Amino acid sequence: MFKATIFVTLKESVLDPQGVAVKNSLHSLGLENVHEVRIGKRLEVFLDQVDRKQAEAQVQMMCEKLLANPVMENYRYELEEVS
Amino acid sequence: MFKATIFVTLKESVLDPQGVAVKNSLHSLGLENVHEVRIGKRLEVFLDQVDRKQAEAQVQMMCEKLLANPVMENYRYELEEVS
Amino acid sequence: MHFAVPIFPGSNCDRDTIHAIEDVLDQPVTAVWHQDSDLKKFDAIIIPGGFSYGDYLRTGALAAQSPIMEGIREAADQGKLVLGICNGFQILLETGLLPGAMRRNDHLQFRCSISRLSVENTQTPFTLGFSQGEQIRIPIAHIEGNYYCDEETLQELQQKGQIIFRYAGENPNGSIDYIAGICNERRNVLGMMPHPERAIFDWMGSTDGVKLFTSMLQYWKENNGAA
Amino acid sequence: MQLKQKVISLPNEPTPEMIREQTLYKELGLKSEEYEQIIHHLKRLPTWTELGIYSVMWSEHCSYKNSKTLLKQFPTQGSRVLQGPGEGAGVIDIGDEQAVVFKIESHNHPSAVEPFQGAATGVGGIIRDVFSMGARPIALLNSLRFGDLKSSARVRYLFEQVVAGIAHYGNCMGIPTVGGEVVFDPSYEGNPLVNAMCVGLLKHDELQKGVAQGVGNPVIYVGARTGRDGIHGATFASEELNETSESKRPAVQVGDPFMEKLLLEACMEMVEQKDLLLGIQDMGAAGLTCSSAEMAAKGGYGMDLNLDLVPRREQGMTPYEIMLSESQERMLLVVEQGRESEVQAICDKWGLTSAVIGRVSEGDRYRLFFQGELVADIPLRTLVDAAPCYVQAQKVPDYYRENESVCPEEQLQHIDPQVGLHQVVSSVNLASKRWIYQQYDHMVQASTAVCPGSDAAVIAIRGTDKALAMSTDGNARYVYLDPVQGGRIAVAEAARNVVCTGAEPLGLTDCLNFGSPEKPEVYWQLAGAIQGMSEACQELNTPVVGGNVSLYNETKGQAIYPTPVVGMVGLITSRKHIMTQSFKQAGDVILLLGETLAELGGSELQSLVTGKISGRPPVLDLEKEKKVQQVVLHAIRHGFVHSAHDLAEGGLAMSLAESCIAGGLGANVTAKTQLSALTYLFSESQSRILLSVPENQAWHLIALAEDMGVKCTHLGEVIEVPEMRICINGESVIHESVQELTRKYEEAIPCAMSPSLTSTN
Ligand SMILES: Nc1ncnc2c1ncn2[C@@H]1O[C@H](COP(=O)(O)OP(=O)(O)O)[C@@H](O)[C@H]1O
Ligand SMILES: [Mg+2]
Repeated sequence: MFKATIFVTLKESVLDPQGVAVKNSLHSLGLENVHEVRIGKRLEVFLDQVDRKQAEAQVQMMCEKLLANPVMENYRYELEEVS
Repeated sequence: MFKATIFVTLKESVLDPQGVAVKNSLHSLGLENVHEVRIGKRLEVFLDQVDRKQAEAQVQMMCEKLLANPVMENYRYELEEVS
Repeated sequence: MHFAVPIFPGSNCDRDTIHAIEDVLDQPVTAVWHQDSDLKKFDAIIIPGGFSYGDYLRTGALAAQSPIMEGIREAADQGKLVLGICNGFQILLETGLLPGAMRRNDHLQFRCSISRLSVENTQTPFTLGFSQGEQIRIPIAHIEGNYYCDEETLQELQQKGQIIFRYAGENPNGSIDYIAGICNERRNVLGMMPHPERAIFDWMGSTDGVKLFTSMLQYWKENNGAA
Repeated sequence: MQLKQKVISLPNEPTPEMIREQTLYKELGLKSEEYEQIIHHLKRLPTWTELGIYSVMWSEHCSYKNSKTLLKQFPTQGSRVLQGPGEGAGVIDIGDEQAVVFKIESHNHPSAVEPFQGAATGVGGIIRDVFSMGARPIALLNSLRFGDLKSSARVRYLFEQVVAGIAHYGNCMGIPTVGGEVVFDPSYEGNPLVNAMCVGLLKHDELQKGVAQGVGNPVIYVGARTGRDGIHGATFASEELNETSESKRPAVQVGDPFMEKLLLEACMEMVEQKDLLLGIQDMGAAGLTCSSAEMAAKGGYGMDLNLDLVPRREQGMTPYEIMLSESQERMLLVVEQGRESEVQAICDKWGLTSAVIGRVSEGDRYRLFFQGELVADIPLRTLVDAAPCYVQAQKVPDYYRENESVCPEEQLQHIDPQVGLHQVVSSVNLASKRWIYQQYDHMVQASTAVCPGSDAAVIAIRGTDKALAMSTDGNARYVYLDPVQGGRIAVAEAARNVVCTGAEPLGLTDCLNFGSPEKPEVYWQLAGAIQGMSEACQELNTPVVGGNVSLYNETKGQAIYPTPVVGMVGLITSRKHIMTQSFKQAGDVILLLGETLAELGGSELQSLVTGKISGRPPVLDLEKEKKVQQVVLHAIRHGFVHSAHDLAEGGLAMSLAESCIAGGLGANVTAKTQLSALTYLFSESQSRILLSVPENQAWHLIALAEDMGVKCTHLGEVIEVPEMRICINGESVIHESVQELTRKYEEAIPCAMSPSLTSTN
């Protein structure tokens, strides 16, 4: 079995309104030295698969087709074998 | 300056409706060997701070007060100095 | 009976709530900006629905940091009535005034419809005008109404009669135990996902929200003389 | 601001000479003649920044260069019209010093690229148009078109995401989304349509205009910071989609409804101060360029802007990028000099960024400064009034001639009416739209008196006994088969829907979604549709007070069906007149107003059975239409009626089914006709309305209809048993349980969408 940890982040130039709101809220908590917050996703996907190559291909495909929106997001992943 | 990368995840015992829905969608994409998906957040917070200890205390505090909800979430973070 | 309706950036049922108090109870009501923490002059507080802070991060989480929450906490401690509707409920959860947390609806979609509820406990200031087990129709409108708490908390809620409204029939969001509204142990703080302010005239499709407001007034009159 | 005389080019941009030599203007969508005209206006070669400004101001989206001459046919005047086309939205008086404000706009191209954000920002844009008039938004509607839902996963993805995007924005803003329409047809496969409409309410003395006036007065920027979002969105929207659109694609605009909610509340506070704002306009398509240039042009002044003062989100932005950015949630204001701090105080309260970025100036120069240099100096009126104007060639398409000889009724006679009923009831085009509207908060603001699902939605106006009815409509199949008839039908149907709720139609806004006007067949469609719409507006006394044109809706050279969408608003004078389509009481008499003819061309049944449409569409007789509407409105206002329902796609069979389903009651119908049962039941003849009336009132109605010269047929009665029984010329042709029909009706879209795709957003 493999566990893929997938990180999906907004592209640089894309507005992250959530990050801005959280930053402002941190400021009002007294943390005025916070000067940027960007919020992304972290997904853990567990795959029944013995072959690493195939696991990799599957993760690639799910990221492209479903998990990340290529128009505005980037993704990367780590793959580790687990029992 | 420090960059904190904070991971917020749902506790094991909490059913994750988004994770379940994504798993089902992956199945209908033909990836029937996916047997679990868990979705969490990944936040990047940039802090104007010279002292590591203080940066750490601040990150700890923002996680506890705001970024994670202790009723259903866990968090952990990594802190690195950046320029 | 003087009501306060706190307004956060992004609140959007504030006007509806104010109108409901005026139309149903004809009592004074004041909109209070979230930066104000002094609520001493009010007898009851209704935290309105909406998308405070855009629902960013977690629903209710950013509003829970506002100065006005101090005043609300104080009012709750003094036994004044605090009602949180929809986003107001979510805010009460995030501040810890009520136990538990909200997740995204199990079907992941926003859901707006008139839901059927059953009134599970009429021994509260908010429901004394209803009859036990009464089935009522009140609109819901939310994407995060999937109530969660751990097993232990759930048992406590059940045992202490803190579950005030349950969805009757379809569970529209996946809430545990069909929970639509809960109160604190002292019964003066109620959080509910359905919107009683949207069910006060026949032309709205239901008038079942009226009794909730009149119950609050009746309770207050009984406890403060008919002021 | 220090005055420099000579316009400079920035080092990292093409020089004016390079632009000319390498014909770089073509990349911005400008033709050589247009480039020559710019040189003529400037009396020199334009810089890259100036060229960018001209290109967006002269794009179809902003200048209507291909449609302007046709749009002139629309009647735009009326005794109640306070503001016709030309501002953010149209304004119509509804009495008691109040007015209704509304407008529809397309966001087709952005939604094709990123459906969730495209739809969301479309909604955000139209809301700003309405509150920039000083009105508080009270309702949202939309009109959507997608490819075939059943056969394409991409279509299901687009549909799901568009609906979620609309819901996201409207719900968060707290504006109820109360109506709309959606049609699935292969012609929209690569080019979905997303049109959004917003309705607002204002007091007469709060009406605002997008105008800059008074030399020296400050120009104030309020709202979100500017990023590199959607640069050339306006030009992009004026081109057809092809493979290279992928690469040309502007950075996706992300909507922030939270920011817009703050902007709305701040603007409402400024409006309440009555004399604070001299002018206000939203930054929509073509961003800062279009809003500032239009405001100055309308005021008859010039304008100086210092781009260093524009709040920015990204570093290193050039003047070109700042001026063309389509970042969302921004407004431009002009106030009297000295009152800047009042604006600032309100913005601070709501946590909004604001900045004085320039001044109104004397004369006609539009001048932009950046880092102390003059980077653009343009005669202002040439941007707004001198945009080119094209009258294209028209050609009657071959298909139109070929359709002359087609007889759709013959094609369909083999269909059993009961089977036909099942088909239309479970067609995704006609079936229940609950899957959509339950995702929209349609009850926020606690004023929704008729929820989505009936002919038109109704919003009660607090503090009065009045209510507003509203609907969006447009059947593109009819327009395709005959643009003039189709254009008339679009307007008439929208009006009829509004009348069925007890409202008098006040006026409309329209969105014209067509293919490339450079194709003579498409231009013929556009011209015909506008002609038909104009005729109907004239006859029904519903002026056009605003609208939007979206051309170049094509993929791979294939145009969509010509799709004019009408957003109609009507006034209900008393809440007790609010009417719905559901049968209310067993024993009520069912009456049909209007005439049924053999008109199955372009019908839903034809499309379902044959997989395409052909022949001629129904003919709309405007005089008959007007009379039918008058009878119904009169009858409703006199309390004769228990339900009223417009006959549209799916004909009599579908309307009867809907009234049964909505009321949970049955109907027993017996009719005599020269037509075949199938034609009678599924014909889509226009100007027909189904009524149910208490038995003792029926004669009132029959007499009223006779007086007005409207055909009125006694069809049968509402029955307690939930069954639809139809007997035609003595033969029972339909006998079906209402539960079964309800199941088919409710499940069609959820089934097509299951399993739903899931986005993690
Ligand atoms: N199809 C149409 N019918 C009537 N008026 C239209 C139509 N299309 C555009 N207009 C009007 O032309 C005016 C100019 O358009 P405009 O520049 O569109 O505003 P916007 O920037 O909001 O699109 C608007 O007031 C609009 O109402
Ligand atoms: Mg506009």
